[in-house]
Amino acid sequence: MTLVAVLVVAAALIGVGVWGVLSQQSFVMVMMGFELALNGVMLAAAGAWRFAAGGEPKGQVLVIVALFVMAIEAAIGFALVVAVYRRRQADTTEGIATMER
Amino acid sequence: MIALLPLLPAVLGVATWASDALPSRRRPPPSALGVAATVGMLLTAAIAALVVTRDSTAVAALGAGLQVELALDPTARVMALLVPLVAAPVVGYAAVHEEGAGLPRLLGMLQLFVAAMLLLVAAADLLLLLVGWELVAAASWGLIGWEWRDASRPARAAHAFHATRAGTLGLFVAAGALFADTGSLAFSSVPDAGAGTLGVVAAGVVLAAVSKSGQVPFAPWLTSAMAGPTPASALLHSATMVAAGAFALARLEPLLAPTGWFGPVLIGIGLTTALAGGIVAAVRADAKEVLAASTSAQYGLMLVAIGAGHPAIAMLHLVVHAVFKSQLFLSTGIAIEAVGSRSLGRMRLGGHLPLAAWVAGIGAAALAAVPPLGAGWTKEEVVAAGAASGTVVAVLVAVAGGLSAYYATRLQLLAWGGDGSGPRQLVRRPRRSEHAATIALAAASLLAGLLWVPSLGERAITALGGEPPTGHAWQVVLSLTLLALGGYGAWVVQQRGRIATVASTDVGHVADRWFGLRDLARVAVADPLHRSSAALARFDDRIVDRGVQLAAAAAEGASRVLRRTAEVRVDAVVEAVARATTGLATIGAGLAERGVDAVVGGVAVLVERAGDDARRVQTGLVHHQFTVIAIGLAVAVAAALVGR
Amino acid sequence: MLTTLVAVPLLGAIVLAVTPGWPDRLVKRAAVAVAAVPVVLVAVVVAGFELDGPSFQFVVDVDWIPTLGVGWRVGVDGISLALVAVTAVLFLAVIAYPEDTRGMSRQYHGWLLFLEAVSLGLFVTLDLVVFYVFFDLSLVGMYFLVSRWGHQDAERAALKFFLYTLLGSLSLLLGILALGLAMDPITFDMRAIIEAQPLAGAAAAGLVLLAVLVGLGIKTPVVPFHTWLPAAHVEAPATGSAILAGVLLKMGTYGLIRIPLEMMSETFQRYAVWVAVVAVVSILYGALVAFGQDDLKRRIAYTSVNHMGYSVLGIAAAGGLLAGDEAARALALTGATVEMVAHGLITGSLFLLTGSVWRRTQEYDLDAYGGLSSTVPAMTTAMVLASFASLGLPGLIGFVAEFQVFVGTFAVYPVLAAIGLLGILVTAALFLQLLQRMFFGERTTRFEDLTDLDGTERTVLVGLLGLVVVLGVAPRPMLDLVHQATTLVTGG
Amino acid sequence: MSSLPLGHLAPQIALVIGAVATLLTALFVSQERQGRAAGVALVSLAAAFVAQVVLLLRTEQMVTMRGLWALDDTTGIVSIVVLLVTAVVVVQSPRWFATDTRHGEVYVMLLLGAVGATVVAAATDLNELVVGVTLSSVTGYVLAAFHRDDDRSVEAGMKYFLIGGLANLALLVGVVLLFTGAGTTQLAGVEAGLVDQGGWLLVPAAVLVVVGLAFKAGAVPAHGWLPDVAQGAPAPSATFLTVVPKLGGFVALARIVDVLPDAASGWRPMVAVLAVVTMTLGNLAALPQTDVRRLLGWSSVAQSGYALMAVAAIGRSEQALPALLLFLAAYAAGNVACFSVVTALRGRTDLEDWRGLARRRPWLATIMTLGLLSLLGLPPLAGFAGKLALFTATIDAGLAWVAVAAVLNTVVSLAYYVRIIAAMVAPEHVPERVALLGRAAVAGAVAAGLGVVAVGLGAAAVLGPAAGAELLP
Amino acid sequence: MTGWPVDVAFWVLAVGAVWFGWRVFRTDSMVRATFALLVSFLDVGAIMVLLLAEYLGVALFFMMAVEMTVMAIFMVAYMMNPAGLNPMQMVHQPRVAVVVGVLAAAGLAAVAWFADLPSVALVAPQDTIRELGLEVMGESMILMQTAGITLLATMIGAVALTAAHGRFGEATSGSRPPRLDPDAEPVEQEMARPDPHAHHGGHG
Repeated sequence: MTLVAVLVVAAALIGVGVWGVLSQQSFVMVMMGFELALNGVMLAAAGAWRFAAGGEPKGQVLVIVALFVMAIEAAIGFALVVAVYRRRQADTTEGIATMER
Repeated sequence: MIALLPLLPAVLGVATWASDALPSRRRPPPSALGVAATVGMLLTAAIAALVVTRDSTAVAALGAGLQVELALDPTARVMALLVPLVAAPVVGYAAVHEEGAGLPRLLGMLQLFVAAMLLLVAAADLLLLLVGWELVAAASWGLIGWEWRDASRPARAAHAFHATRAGTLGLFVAAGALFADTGSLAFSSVPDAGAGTLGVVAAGVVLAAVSKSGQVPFAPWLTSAMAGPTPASALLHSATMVAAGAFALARLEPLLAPTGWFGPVLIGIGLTTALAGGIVAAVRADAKEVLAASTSAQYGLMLVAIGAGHPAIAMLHLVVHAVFKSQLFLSTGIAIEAVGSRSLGRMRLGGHLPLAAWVAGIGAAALAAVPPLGAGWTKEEVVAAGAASGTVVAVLVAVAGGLSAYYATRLQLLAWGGDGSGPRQLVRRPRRSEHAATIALAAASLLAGLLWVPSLGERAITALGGEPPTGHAWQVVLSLTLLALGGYGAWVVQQRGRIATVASTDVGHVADRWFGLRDLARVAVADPLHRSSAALARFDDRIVDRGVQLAAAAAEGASRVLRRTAEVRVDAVVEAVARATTGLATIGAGLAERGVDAVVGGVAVLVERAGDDARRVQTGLVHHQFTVIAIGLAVAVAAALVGR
Repeated sequence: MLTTLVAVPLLGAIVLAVTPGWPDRLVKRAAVAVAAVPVVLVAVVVAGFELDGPSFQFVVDVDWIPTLGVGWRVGVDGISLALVAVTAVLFLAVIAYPEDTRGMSRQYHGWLLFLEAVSLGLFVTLDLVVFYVFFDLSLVGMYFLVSRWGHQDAERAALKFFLYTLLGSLSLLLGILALGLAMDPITFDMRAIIEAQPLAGAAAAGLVLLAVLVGLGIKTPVVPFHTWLPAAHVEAPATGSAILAGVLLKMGTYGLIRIPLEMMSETFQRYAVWVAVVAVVSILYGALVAFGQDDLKRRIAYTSVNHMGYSVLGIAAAGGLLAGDEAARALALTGATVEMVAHGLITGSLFLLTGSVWRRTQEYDLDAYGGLSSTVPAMTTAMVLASFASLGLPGLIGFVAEFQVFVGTFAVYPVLAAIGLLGILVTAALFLQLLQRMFFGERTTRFEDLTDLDGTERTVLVGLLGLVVVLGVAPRPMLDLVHQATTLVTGG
Repeated sequence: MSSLPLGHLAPQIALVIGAVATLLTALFVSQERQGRAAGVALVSLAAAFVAQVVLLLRTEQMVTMRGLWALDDTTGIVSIVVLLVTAVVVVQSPRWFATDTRHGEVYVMLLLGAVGATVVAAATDLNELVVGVTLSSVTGYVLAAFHRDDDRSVEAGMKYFLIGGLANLALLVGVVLLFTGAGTTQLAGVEAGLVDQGGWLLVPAAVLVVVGLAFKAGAVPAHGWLPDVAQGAPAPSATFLTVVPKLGGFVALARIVDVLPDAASGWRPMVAVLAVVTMTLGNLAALPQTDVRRLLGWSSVAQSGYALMAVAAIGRSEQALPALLLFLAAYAAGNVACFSVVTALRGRTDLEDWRGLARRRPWLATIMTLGLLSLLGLPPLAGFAGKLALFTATIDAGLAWVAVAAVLNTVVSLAYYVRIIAAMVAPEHVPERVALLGRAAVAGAVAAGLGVVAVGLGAAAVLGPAAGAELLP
Repeated sequence: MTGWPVDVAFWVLAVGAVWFGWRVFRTDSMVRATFALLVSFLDVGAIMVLLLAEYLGVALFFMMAVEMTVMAIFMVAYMMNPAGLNPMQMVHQPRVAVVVGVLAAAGLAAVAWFADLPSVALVAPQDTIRELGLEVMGESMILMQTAGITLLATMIGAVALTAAHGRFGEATSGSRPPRLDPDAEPVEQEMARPDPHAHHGGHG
């Protein structure tokens, strides 16, 4: 278990997440993509804290921050999904393209 | 004092002209105007006399390191006296001859004409010379185009103006060169100039003078100038406009002769013009144009004299020519008015207007340079002077003299010949004052005959700062023979009754068109100018729209092609780039021939299209935004790596 | 003093802009009154100007953005003073001149006064940034003037003018910034920069010069940057054209004197010959194209290209050498400046005349006219006089300028000067032909009953053309004023 | 463990307290009186303003809050601008949201959003920065989508959120990379820790952080939300969102690139390229718009591009930071002027509806014109001073080519700015009736208009302190 | 904790995390997707424990367990096709997405591989949690405050956006822009809505 190993795994998670974000139509699935990617971010941060920063506490804080961002985005995201769905019965990105150009 | 010389006639002229603006009842009658003008001219002459005796000069700084100077050298003194004296009868004549609308304008312009000429005469530096030069031209433009209702006249006036202004450029160059070298424009500083500068100055002055004096190749404008009213022509040909050229050369000859080529060139031009003009005058059917051509010829003789190093003689010839030529014009004017046409074929008024005929005869004789008239003497002197620089010259001058005898005789015979047999209705009979004017001038011509008195002749020449040429008997004999031949020839032809129709023969035809000089001017200058300017104008307009349209079309086409192939919306990014480059290429290609504005217009269009593309990137679909961000990241990485 | 000069019309403009409900005639009177003030002030300044004094006089210096070395600095030397004078006079004339204001008299005169303030400010400022400020504002004013009171296609023409000249002014801005940054500490004080010659020998100097030249060249305009000019002129109201040609174009040539010639003399000297070539091309091209126009206004518009060419030629000649031929170069520069004044007065009156023609006939096509001189003698006289002045007849101010330019240039670029001379031949041809087509020959039945110039038009034109004659016959005072500066500039 | 100098956070604290107070007011007054919440908000803004001014003038520049918070002139100036803009928005909001049953929450969001922006601007610690970004983003999403009964509003909010999600992800990844390399999250430490790092880490880190913050700054490639928000969000929110987050974002950007080794990370050319792309894309896209609000949205993308020029010059020219601050202030003035006019005209946005407006509403038309010309950068308005400083800094930093690109872009931008002006002064057409949103809204617009002129003429007042401003640590 | 068991555990968990992460987007039921995501999280949490960040790991466990449950419920409540009764794919621009995803992963992996990252061993392995506590309550106090405010804002915002019924009745009514002309007839939003054909956001 080395830093490189951890980071590579994190990279994989992020990549998968990004793939999801770009390929999914449903808002919620897109948000899952974000979360998966942030998942990778947390892993990377933890790895860095462990192997590269000699346990610098701010590294743990960084992980918490990522977690925090994830939670916030999930919350506000769901709120928006609800608002959009209520107003427009739309749950995919294609559903909200009335303002183009 | 000397400043008054140009100022007085100028003021008078403006006043006269202004009287036109007065309400009709308070407007002075033509006679009053005429008298006033004549008196004004005589007054000017008096001032000139004073200036000459007092030998007054004036210098004024213009600022910017420029200064102007008025001064009279012997040559100029003669002109200063001559111009108003000739002008006096002419304006008087004009007042009666050209009554009717616009007379004040005519008289006013005539006096301004004189004023400009006097300024030119009194100028002692290139700047003032140039000023007078242009003003004279402008005044003549106004005079020639006086009857503006006939569209052709302003056009001819413009012809005259352009022809002489082309020469004026010479003066600009001369001034520039002189100032660059010596930092001054005064004649007096010419000797300080280096050889190169001197050459440029001389060339400039010659160009200006040749164009002004109606020499080859500019001669034709003189004929155009005939569109003006008779008095105007009379003045223009005798003492003012045309005289300016010969005068300037005569005055500057001592300064410019050192170039070496100055004399020969003048002689060459002078002789050519004298002969060519003579032939033209010999075939023309229009009375005034005959005189016009003869003017060219006569000034040709003066140039010869100057070129031969005898400006004094040239000036004398100029004086006598001024006198008889103005008189001839006035007489011819009478004839024209009498028959209501300028065509010689319609005149033959001898029997009907004997007095006018006799007076005109004197003028004609002078033109033919018949002794004992002054003109004869001056011509002989020219021959003698020419001989100094080669027998050929002398001979050719004599031939030219013969020609002048021929066309003078022809003119006289055609205009005033005839025995008045058969009743004839004259359009208009000459007034007494018109006779008075002509007679006065004729008298002056006769008076000039005194020059034959050797002592007087010599005195005149030396008074002008020249020394008399040593003539030889054979020259006199030759020229007189040729003269007689010319006169006789004219008479013979007239007897054959073909004299009026010479112009219809081929050779005559060619000569009539100034040996193609006029066509040359048109083909070589006027037409190209018009065509090029029209073409350029079109070019300048077209490049705007054409460029825009073309770029637009190209960009549009490119975009259509690309759009058809564009399935995936995100490709719009690529698409935009591709199209932008395509458009740019189009513009770039079009640039070469389509000029600058294609860029402006093209870019405008391109920008517009690019605008659409930029919007197309914004499809309103979020996942495309995601892709854009991804691409952006890639671009950023690339930029960072490249720029690192 | 100079600040007041700028402030008065500006205040006038603001007052007109913000206070509604004026009767039109009152607006006109007020505007004329306001515009008269600068003329008086200029007279005072001219009177107080010491010919043997320092280069810049009546100097005021107040900080604006000290950290960038920008400030409100004003002052005049002979060159700018001459331009200030002609600007003030021309604006008075234009504002007094009748024009169809389309029921927006207040705004119309407001914009005119605004433009006057801007133009005066541009000529009196001694700070490059402020110079640029006014340079830009002139575009705004002219844009509104053209787009709101212009002819049918005005909007497009105005936009083209705005776009094109804004490009120029921004390019100029880059050059200005480069100059200011080269100073240490950074300042845009013209006097300081002239003193320091900051870019002398710098590597980028050539590029900076290029930026500046392009900027000023577009404004002047010189070929090939002239294409905005005819469009703008044809669509603009006559008064707008008069201002555009009479004042705004001068900003280009004035800048040419101030920035390249004075602040980058060494660099400019290296490229001056090319500037001269461009100038000669402009002279000939402008004249020829003008000759080819059948549209009265376009024809006059193109002569501007030609005349500004003379001015540029003179400037190039003045900068063509760093030392030697001082007298000639000073003469050329004086000529260039006088040409600006002359062109302002002459072309100003010409355009005003076209305005009078348009208001009477709604027709710019020369072929539609003919024989007018019998119906409108006064207009004819004015037009003839203005035309001859424009083609450089001695005794009128145009000749003074052209003679000096050519004689002065001859010392530096004899060949170019000689070629350029051909321009005055074509100019003569095109103006005589114009007169002939409009006023002489058979009278066209279409304009049987034209009314001649009215009182105001006469007074204004008499004023302008009077100056043309007076300054042409007795140029001494003007020349002394200008020459004081030009000798200093050319190191004579 | 000594106590924290909370006084240094007085403005933020005032705002938070204000937010709570506003919320309570909103909860307990009737819907008709919801406007009072605005009053409360204004009071707290005023308090924060005073506190901020005092801080700016009284305290010397320092990093406080244990290295998390930069108490420097940069923070001060930006915060003041933020507060003023927020005030204008608050003044304009009541009538706009009058019919909304959750009227009061708007002000809470505005105040907290302002806090977020200042946090972003002041953060000297990557963690703090990320949290600040989140705060400002969250409030932004809500404000954008606040018209729950309006298609475009919710759509704008959702897009804003989705794009923000990806951008913040990028930011976080970048932050993690920086932490990996430097072993700390404090900028001072980062600067020290990265000195001997190679391009393999620095380039991606720099790119990701810059792109992540580009979302806040409304710059390419994360610009996509701007036009939608400008067009779809409630007009007051649009006013707020097109300006306030940017202010924070740009300062944060400046702070971060300042501590990155530019040679190894190549951030300078990268930012320069992004600047050019941003301004070009924004201008080109704005050209064909016929919807005034969307047009302004694109124009503010372009403006971000100009601002990036200053960021690219950071560290090469001491003019850069003052230029950035001045330009941001000028941009804020101009953009707020335009949007506030739109708001005062009840969100009138179709260009056709603007024809002949100058005749009916000369004053608002004048303010609009001033705003547009200021955005264009015409003297003597705010935008000119900003661009002048900007060009100066860019050329000074040896990035003349960027300045040239900016010049060309400015010329292009003229075309669409003038389109609006031309429509307003179109002489032939006069609308029969142009309703206003009410006195307060107009007052807000007038204030903004004055701001445009004031910043232009008083540029020195901004540049004065800005000249002394330096990026801490 | 070191030694080969740890490595084995790590790799197992790592592969699990990635595999389930991938499954998230491959199932045709959102609920399944949710739980796949949850598993992925739990794996990462476990890895964190291996990394001696016990607190974080545990925190992750609980948070995600809760959040994912919420999400699952949410799915059933709001989303079409709950529980993947009728299998379906809802994707667009798949090619682009794959390319970008792969590039992202590869790029970051490359960074991990090639960058010479510092390696500083854990100073105090035993009391990482204590350090975290000190940090959070001390150095990063303000950070936590800000986070708290952010949470507040999120709550208020979320409520404002979602709650169906507000203090003054139906929450969304009247939440729209003012009309250009207040006195004119109220225009129904549907009329104002641009026609759906206007956007050609074709699936890539």
